Amino acid sequence: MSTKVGPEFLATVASRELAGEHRVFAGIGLPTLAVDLAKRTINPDLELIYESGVCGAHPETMAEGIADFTLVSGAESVIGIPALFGAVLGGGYVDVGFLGAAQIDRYGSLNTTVIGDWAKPRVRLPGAGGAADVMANSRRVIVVIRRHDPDAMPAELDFCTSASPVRAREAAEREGFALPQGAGVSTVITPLGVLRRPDRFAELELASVHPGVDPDDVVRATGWPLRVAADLTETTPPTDEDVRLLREEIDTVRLYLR
Amino acid sequence: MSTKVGPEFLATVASRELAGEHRVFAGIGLPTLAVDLAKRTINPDLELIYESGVCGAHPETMAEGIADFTLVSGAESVIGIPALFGAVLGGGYVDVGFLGAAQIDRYGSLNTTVIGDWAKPRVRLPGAGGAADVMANSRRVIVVIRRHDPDAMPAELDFCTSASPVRAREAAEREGFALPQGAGVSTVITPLGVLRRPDRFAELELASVHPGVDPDDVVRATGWPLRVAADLTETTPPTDEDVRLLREEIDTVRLYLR
Amino acid sequence: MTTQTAGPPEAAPRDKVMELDAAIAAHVHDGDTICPEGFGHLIPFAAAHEIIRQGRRGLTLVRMTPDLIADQLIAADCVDRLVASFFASGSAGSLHEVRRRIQHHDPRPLEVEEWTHGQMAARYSAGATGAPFLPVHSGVGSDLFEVNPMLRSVEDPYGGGRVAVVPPIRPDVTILHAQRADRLGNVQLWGITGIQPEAAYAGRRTIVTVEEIVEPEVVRSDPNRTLIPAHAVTAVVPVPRGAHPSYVQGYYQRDNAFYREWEAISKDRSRLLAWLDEWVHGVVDRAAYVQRLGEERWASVRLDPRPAAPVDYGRTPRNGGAA
Amino acid sequence: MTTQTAGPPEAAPRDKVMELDAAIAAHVHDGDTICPEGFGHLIPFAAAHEIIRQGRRGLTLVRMTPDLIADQLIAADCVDRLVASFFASGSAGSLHEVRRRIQHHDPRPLEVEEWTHGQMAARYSAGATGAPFLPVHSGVGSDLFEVNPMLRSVEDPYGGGRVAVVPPIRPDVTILHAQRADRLGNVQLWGITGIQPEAAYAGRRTIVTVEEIVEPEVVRSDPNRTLIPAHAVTAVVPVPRGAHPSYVQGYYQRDNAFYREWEAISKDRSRLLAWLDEWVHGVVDRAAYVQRLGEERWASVRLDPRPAAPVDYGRTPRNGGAA
Repeated sequence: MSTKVGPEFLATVASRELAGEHRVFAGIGLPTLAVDLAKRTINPDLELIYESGVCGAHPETMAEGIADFTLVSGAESVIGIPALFGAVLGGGYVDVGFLGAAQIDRYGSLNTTVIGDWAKPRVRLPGAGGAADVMANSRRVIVVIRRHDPDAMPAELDFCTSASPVRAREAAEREGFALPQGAGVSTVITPLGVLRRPDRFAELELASVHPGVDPDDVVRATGWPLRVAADLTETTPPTDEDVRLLREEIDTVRLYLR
Repeated sequence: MSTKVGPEFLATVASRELAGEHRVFAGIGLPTLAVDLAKRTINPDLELIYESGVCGAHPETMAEGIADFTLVSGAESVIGIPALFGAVLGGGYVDVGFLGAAQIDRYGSLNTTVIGDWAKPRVRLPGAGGAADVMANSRRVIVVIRRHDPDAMPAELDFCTSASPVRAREAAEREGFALPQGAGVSTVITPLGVLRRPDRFAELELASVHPGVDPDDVVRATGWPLRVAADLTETTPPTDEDVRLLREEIDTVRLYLR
Repeated sequence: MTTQTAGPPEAAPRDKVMELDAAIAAHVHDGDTICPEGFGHLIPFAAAHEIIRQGRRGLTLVRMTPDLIADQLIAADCVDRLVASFFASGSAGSLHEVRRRIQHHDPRPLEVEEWTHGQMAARYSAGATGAPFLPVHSGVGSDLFEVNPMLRSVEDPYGGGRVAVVPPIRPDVTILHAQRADRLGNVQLWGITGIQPEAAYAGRRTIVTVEEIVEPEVVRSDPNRTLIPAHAVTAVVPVPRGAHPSYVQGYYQRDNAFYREWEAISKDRSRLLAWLDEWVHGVVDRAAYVQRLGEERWASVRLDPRPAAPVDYGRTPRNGGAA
Repeated sequence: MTTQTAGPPEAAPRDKVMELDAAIAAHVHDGDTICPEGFGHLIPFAAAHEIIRQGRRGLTLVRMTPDLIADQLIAADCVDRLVASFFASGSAGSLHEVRRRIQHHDPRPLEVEEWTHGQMAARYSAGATGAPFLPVHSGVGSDLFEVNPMLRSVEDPYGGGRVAVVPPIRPDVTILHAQRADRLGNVQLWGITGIQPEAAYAGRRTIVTVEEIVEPEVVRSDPNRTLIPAHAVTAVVPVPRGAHPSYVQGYYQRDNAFYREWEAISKDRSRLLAWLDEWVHGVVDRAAYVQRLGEERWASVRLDPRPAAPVDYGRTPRNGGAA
């Protein structure tokens, strides 16, 4: 299914999820735009944390990578990688993690490792990076995904890189593992709509559709029998000011707005 | 048995143990004098490491504590406590550790915890501090002790704070523990003589007696049947220059030279 | 099936500046486990004295090196339990109140939990990072296992044999002193930084007293110096000279004369209580303590400057740089 | 009964300054495990290029984020095995040499060992501290256990359930780049410091290239900035601009234009080999590379100053201070 909405739409919807949050673990791409927009609109006090060890970033220019110079210069703190993954993530200090994925399943497990077989994959993806650590430790995770089709949202992942609480609970029950503190994916923002989970161990369900999208088309575009929330709504589109900020102040070179 | 030699003697003998060594884990008291004297005489490149996290100290004045201002200002590096105990000690970077003790046994196990019963001791000593960590990780340990009598050098310790390789090996054989990398006490400098261990799992034996001391008196002052080395020698006393440096340049206020 | 709960920090407002009495009243409660840390440097004496003035009871006091701050808190009857890895003062020798309580149960017993420095460091690291335990090198073959049931062991799953392990410390309140912070609670410290970052993260609440509150621009000009980011801090309190008689690198030296006097003060319990009456209960706050100490005493611990060599973080030129 | 062997570092002389070709020749051998680390910052490209020029073979390359440096070392056939937690470049997108080797075994397979960032960070910490393993939070419920037999678990002896653990990394050689060091090898770095201190301690040998060798007085004026003490360093090598196309905080920006060009270069293997011929084999050393890049390119990554606020460490006054 073709993309119904542009990156400005996705970034704005993502930014609104950050209302009232304290600390966000931000990635590069649409999350870069979303956290910047949130700071300029609904949440100026939001603390931006990057896996490179930057806490409280105040970039003067848009970052092209999570370890960019512009994130460091003028930041409130830069700590080592062990402290970032140990104390900040492991210590439970991250409210919201932003993750992308090549595949996501109904409980919010993510695949960022391979399409096909791990030993000789059809597509070698970037791998876990910090995603599995973010999933295990954040109070909630937001996934922004640029495709919504049964390949990206399949019934079964080709590989589970970052386990949902449901999968973690299965391992806990089967092998006695402690359940990670992370509460898993709360929200998935796709080109067609927004999926949410009512609670930590529930399935994702369609919470809103973007303007002009038929809910039945969303169900058909999903690789598992997607539930539709009883109180399904229409996603509120970006305002003119959101779009202006994104295009004229945040991503002036259209690096992520493509 | 009364002290035969003064602190200048003990500090000088201790300093000579540092010839050719790279890194010493220094304590406060006689070790402070010994490392300073070694740097001024036989080993100017010696790196002084303190458990407070100071590596490569160059104190302008004599330290009164292991966390003194004067150890920090002008040091080559100051690192956190976890890095000091983890990376520097645990990583195997300490060549020589200097420890004191209220009691030492024939294999070089040390008691710095209690005299009497732990729960309600006759004397509550300072405890492990970093001593047990130094013992477990240093390539050798030197003990300087201001008393030599059967209470300080008993057949059985009241409490084993820092285990010798022999005791660690017993725990390894009994319970399967990994043997710590530390090679244990190599040298004990007492007011009567110098005890050494021929190898890691051997007993301490009397290697030299201080001038005027009868080896039989040393054996009688020891709580276990002390072996006397076949090549027993007499300890070389401090030179006039050693004494001058200690009194006129190092410990000018006679804090440790008492 | 159990859940790992490092536990998020308790929420705190964005501007975290408080007065000391209000911070202690709000965040330190009877029965709490408190970690007023600082390894011979930056020991938070002002905060401890405020705890004594407010009459807290039944505390568990966790400190690697108890130092005089423990003798004082224990003598003031704030503490039921001491968790530590050293039971003397490096500079002051014996801590006689601690010894009286342990050796003679005078005036009553003190519960003690005993570790090594390396073990305590690992315990704070575990507490900071939500690790259920961490391996340590020390303890094998010692009697420490016999007196401490919380020192345990696990089998190395890589075949290396059995390994000693320690559990996390998760204090109710961590209390620190530092050189400077901004109003958001980004704390910068230098000199001996000890276990402070780990203790800050481990605390469910963390109070930091500082010599100075500085503008955010100062902190943000050198982000690597912010060893304790604001998210790990609950309250930041301006308390100049708040570490006396310990010291603050670059601000004032340790009052070694006082440390030497302490042995005689603490050896005599009535003299120790009189000292608390005069210097803790008898002053309304730290400013009054500073004033009572007098200019001559402060002059004896003053420092000459020794500035750090400059470093530059760089800024993108206005007219571009990399495309 | 086994012995824990963090293993002491190999002995090094007190003055550790070497030339880059000599340092690589002396300390990097065929078949070694090498960790040329740097998390998007301070990536030691000059050292990697020297390894390529010297024709090392059969290396195990360990890096959290392989970055272009991995694509280059692998394309030059130096590497048999890649241990990593990310298989792309944050700024350059895909690493096509890495992908060709993994997806198509073209020109031959590449052995891969895969972790998460948090797991790699714990592995370096374990390697640095002689820990036989460390617990981690991630992995539970994932397929990572299935493809990585070295990701294991132990039972928490405090009753918290089973916990994932990782083994140490103990590279033969750690290779880093930093802003400045003294001749003894005390290394100061700022900006993103990543995993560098742990990698330095974990290395059996550690080579650090730096923008500048400075006088000991500079280092010793700010000892907290020395994140890598001399005892953890085997050789220190002055290599100005040694991190290009990555960046050095306060010295030059990342060459983002080059990172963007890389995708097209690496997508075509013959073009990639031609690039290595021109920019690695075709230059005698880093100075020649810097010169060939040209002033205009360097101007595109220049920075304006943004100095850190001063700090003071203090010095005992000549006429006394504390008695």
